[in-house]
Amino acid sequence: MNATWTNLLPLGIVLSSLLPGLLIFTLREEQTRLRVALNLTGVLLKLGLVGLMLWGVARGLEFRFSIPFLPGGELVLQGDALSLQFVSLSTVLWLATTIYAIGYLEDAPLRSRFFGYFSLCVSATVGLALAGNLVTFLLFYELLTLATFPLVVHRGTPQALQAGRVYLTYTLGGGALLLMGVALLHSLTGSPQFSAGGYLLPLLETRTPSLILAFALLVGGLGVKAALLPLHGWLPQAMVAPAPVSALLHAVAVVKAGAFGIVRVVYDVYGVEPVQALGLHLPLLALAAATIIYGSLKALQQRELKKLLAYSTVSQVSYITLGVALMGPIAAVGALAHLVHQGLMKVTLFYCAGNFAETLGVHRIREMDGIGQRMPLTMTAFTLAALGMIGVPPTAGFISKWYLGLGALETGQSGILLVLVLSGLLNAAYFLPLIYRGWFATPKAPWPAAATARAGRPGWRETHWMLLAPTLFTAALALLAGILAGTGFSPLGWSQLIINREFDL
Amino acid sequence: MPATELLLDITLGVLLLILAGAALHGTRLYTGIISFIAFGLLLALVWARLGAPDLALAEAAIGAGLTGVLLLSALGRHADEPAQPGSAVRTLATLLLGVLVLILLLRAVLPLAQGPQPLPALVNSQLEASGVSHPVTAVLLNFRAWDTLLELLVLLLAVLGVRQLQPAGRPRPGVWPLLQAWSRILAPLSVIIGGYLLWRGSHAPGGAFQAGALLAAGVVMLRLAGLLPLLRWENGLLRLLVLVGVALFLTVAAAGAWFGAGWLNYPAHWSGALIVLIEVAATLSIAASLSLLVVGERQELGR
Amino acid sequence: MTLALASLLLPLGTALLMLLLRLRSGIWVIAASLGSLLCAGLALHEVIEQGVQTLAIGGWRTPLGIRFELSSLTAVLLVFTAMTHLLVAIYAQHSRHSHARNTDYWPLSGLLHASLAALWLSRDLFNWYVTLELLGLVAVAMIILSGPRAHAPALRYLLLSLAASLCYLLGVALLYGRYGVLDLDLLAQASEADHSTRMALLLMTVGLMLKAALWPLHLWLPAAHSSAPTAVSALLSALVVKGPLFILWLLWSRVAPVDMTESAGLLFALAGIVALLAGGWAALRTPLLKTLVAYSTVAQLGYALLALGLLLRWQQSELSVALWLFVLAHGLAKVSMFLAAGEMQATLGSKRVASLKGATQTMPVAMFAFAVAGGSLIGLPPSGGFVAKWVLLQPLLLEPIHWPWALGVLLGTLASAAYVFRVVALSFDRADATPPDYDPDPFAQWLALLPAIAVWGLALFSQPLILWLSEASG
Amino acid sequence: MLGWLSNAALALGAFFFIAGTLGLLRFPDVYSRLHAVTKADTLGLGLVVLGLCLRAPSWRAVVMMLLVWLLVMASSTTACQLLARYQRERDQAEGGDQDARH
Amino acid sequence: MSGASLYLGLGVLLWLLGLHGLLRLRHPLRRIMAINLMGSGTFMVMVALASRSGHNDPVLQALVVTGLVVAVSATAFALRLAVAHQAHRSRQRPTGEHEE
Repeated sequence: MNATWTNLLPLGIVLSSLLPGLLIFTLREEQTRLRVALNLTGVLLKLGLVGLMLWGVARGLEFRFSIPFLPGGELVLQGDALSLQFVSLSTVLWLATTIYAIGYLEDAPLRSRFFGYFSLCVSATVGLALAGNLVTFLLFYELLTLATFPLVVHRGTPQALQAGRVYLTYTLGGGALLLMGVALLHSLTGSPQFSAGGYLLPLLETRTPSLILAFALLVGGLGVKAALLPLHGWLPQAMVAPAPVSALLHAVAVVKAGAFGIVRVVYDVYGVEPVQALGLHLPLLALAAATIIYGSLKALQQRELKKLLAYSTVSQVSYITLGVALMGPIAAVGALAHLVHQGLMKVTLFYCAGNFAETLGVHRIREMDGIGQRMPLTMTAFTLAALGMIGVPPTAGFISKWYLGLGALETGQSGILLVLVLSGLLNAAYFLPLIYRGWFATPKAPWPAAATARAGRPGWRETHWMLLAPTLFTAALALLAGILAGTGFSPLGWSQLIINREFDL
Repeated sequence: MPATELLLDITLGVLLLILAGAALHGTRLYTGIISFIAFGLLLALVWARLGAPDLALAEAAIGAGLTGVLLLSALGRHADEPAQPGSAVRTLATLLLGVLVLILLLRAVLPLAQGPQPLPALVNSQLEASGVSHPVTAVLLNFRAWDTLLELLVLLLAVLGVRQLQPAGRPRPGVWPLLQAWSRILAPLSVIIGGYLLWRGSHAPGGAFQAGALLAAGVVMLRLAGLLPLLRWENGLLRLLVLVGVALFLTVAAAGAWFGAGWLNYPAHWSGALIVLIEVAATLSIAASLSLLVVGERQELGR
Repeated sequence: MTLALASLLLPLGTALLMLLLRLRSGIWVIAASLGSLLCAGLALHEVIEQGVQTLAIGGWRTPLGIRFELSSLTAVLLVFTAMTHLLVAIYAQHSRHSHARNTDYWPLSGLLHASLAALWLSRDLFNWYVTLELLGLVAVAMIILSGPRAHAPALRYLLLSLAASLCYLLGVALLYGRYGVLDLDLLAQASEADHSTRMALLLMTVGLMLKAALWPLHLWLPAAHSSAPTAVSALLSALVVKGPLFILWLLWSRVAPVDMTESAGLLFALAGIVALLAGGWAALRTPLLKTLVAYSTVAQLGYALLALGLLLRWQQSELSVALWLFVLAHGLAKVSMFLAAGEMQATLGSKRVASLKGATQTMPVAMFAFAVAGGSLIGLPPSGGFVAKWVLLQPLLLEPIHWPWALGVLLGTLASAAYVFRVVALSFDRADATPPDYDPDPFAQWLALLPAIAVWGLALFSQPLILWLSEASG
Repeated sequence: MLGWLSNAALALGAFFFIAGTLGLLRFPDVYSRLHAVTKADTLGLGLVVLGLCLRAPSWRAVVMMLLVWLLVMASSTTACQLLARYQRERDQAEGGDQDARH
Repeated sequence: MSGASLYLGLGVLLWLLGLHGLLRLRHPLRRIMAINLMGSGTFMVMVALASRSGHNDPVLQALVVTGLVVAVSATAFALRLAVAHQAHRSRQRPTGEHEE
């Protein structure tokens, strides 16, 4: 391993949040300024390194870091196009969420522990994204579970502990399944590098039962985090965690890790032809479609805002699995684009939910009447993101749903088109009443003008600036991702680049 | 096989079984212990019958003597517990299982009566190189000296274990002059016989363990007669006595490893003298350890 | 070989010296275990260079004398024993809660170290009997260090240990009666599958399983290991139960004739799976913290038993690497877990698991050590437990007919995850955290964290480790 | 002639041993049992030793056996004395004071 | 030769008797005696094997001597431990009733 800078950059990206995190653990509670400084340096450093890598990859450089780990399977961190998309998404959102979390936990207890585990989570997510082979992916997948658990139970209340226990049973079970799957594949072929067309083609005839079982195990293990139908139970319960945790982790980092894993397994381990040859894409397709419909239906029945958003995440993430399972290039572009778009939109929605809860103590949907007059800016961000989720042009959501629809038509799966349309209607069914309540309904009681310490008059001072700025920033990003979809550096453009390389169009 | 020897073996065997049964399942614990001591003595007879005089000596001194004293002193502390209600079904089941296991074991053991035995010939061939003429002592202190070193460690460990128990002091019974007079006669006798056994070990049955046990019996006798002063653990001599056996053996072994021909490898013409030296040290430490084990007080074992 | 002997003699000499001069400070034992660690390390280096070395003690060749063999596995075990003793000695000396300081703990730990080294090195059946007896007595003597309440479990342990040694001795007598030799390799050449050999091996296996607390015969372990002082229970769980396992492995993989190993392998593997589940279930239900950690020892030995069983069943000797990786990873993890549990129990003032509420606030470092060690027991990457399970799974998953065994390993993982996270989840409960009655001892907690970190990163060091362990499987 | 004499001595010795054991089993209280065992066994042993001396191969063995006989005789008498004394003490403790006076 | 096999059988029987006693009995002293019986049984098997072929096998006799010393030191330790345990228990419950 010659220690040139191209080798050390991936490691640098992972360490840039790991080292500050470990330092934050040792800080005492009252050293807030030092903690904030550490946090921000970690974030900006990572952003810079990711930018550098983006610039490098665009110039065709090869970034690969590897150390011996297991016999036949090294620990490989590699910056290819797909991993970069997910890394840049999580880094940007980590910046926004860190600022949001600092504002959100102004004088809460145990912040050193919170931010320590927070940075560990992001390092695990980034490591997972940069993983170069299945063994490294498994390592960071399990570390992600361990790092997120303390955040879910951060409040330490009995409900939080109960949610934590449920979370653990699901994710550890999933982790064990993934371990079995990866071990099975490793026993057949060792753990070679992720390659565009997958490396299991030669084994197709001789080892079919093993490959089918391995695929089932891998999808089962990843499905837990991607909240596929039978394994999604932990997500709504994990909403008891503080808002920044639900925002970054349960809308972006953890859930996307599962979806990203499924993308890696289908494209870079099995490859499209073997999956079609084994007929594995049909059950996956059915599962994804069922999850989409189920998630939207459950969201309809929710009375609490965060539970509603949780179920909408369950259904939205399955769009990605749907796109992948359609096996077509256009659907794949839609899926990868949706991976980014959904992240941006969902994180905005969770920020708004956090603002409502933190500023006005609004948790249930009934209490949202006329909240637009009191917090217009947050409500506009909420509306923008909600419209994006429904798929109204020109938002990002529309772009990805559009490509998914085209992909469904391209591969002749017209039934899936019906599913997409139905889910769009269901999204509208549970988001539009919220928007109507927020803007047009009259508040039951006049909003307390200067009730809490964070209070302020509607407009720029409606809540703490650290809560408002990230919300607006991500809402704007979601909008820009939709409007500037055509350009090269937008999520859609980047997905197109990945899929061209994947399907070698 | 002349009939009388078979008759002797059978009677010995039956007697042993009766005594063992009485020891375990006798109603009163006191009779159990007495029959256990008798069992030990009879066992010494069996070892002599099977042509193992070293063992007969050791069994009589250690097995019946010291263990008997320990059991009787332990009996003093234990209230006699009520007999266990044995249910018929359980005894029948255990009987059946016992018979089954016995048959399995017998089928495994009996054909061994004619197994190959290369080692005795090998021992005799190497005997004169070992520095002693009695084969058992040669094996114990030269061919398998490492076992003996570890075994002295086991004895030391037992003493250390008893040290942790902080044994309560023994209530002083009224000491009769007769007992004191008799132990004054017996003690020197046991020293003489112990010394003789030790010296004899190099060319005939005897040796460190039997001599040590005999000396320990003498010490126990003196202690029970109240003639022996309490030798506190703080006193360097007592500690030295307990440790001298292992320590000397270890230094000889280590010296052999670094200067001489190898680990536990006695230099050729020195081996006889070294073995005797080790035997003397071993006897002293065995005597001290066994007496501490049997009659050690809190002060002697000390904290 | 002289280095290995030095690694054995140093602790033995120090122990005797401390007894003779009535020294009570732990510095001597720390120095001795450090020296012994150095010698063991150099011995390992020497073995890697020149391969397996043997020593006929006293110059007498095997049928008559006793033979020492230093293979790379033995050297790794010597290093592991010395390292554990060094760590626990530092804990016993510097931790405020360890009441082993001015007791006989020091000479006893030196003797334990020496008898373990004697066991690893020896290849003679009767010599193993004496070393097993030594281990049993040292363990009991150390258990009763914690006062009269430990007498009952210590007595039961002593009686069962003596009975087990006599079972083993009867087996040795049968083998000697049948083949006339006591050395392992001579027996390996001469052994045939007849009734006497089968009975002898059965007797020896029952004795060894009782002493190693392997599943059906493990009932004495929880009471004995939880009533011992913290430092002692760490040594017992990490090392003492591994000695008989070493003999069991050598016996079955070298001496036992081939057609006997098939059926025995199946029984061992099944016993291993049941041990995982039964140990896990018992650990999940016990209200006491140290008993939980003791039951986890019984469960984790199930993994080693499973590896041994499959190794014998398919005659695949590379599975022995998985067996010894489990032993090493479990040893390190168990030392850290017992030290952390002991610290928490002493500081929070209660033996119960329920008193760990809010432990992440009151004793963050100890709880972190417990969780990291638990992570290795579960087998989360990149820990040592993960590498061991990985090496075990590879041959299992290759052929579809072996998949049920992989299912057993999966169940074992979930069982160990259940009881580890039962404690970890409880410790995040901030509702009514148990306040420590006096300030916790930070040094001891960081010390407990050290082996946990070592076992957590073991995977990064697994390449050379697997190389050393695989050579010895011949 | 010597052979016949030693067999007779051995037989007589065995007879006394059996008598002693019978006494041990049949007699009512401790003192009489002690009396029987000590007397009969010592005499029995003396006769057995006499019988064996007649057969003994060398004078050294004869001396050894006589020493053994001497030691056993001394130890059995002392043991009998101690046991009787111990028993008397226990009887006094239980029997209260009426027979303690004499 | 049949003398050796008689004692072999007797040794195994004693070993089994001791094992049965250890498992069935509850009183510590009786259990310790049971273990001694097991030991004696094992040693009898070994000595019987030693005396199989005319001249005795010194190695086995040496092993039994070692085994005997190990047995007696372990028994002494077990007995003292049983006495200490009993003394501790009676100190805790002076009324002296034994529920074991």
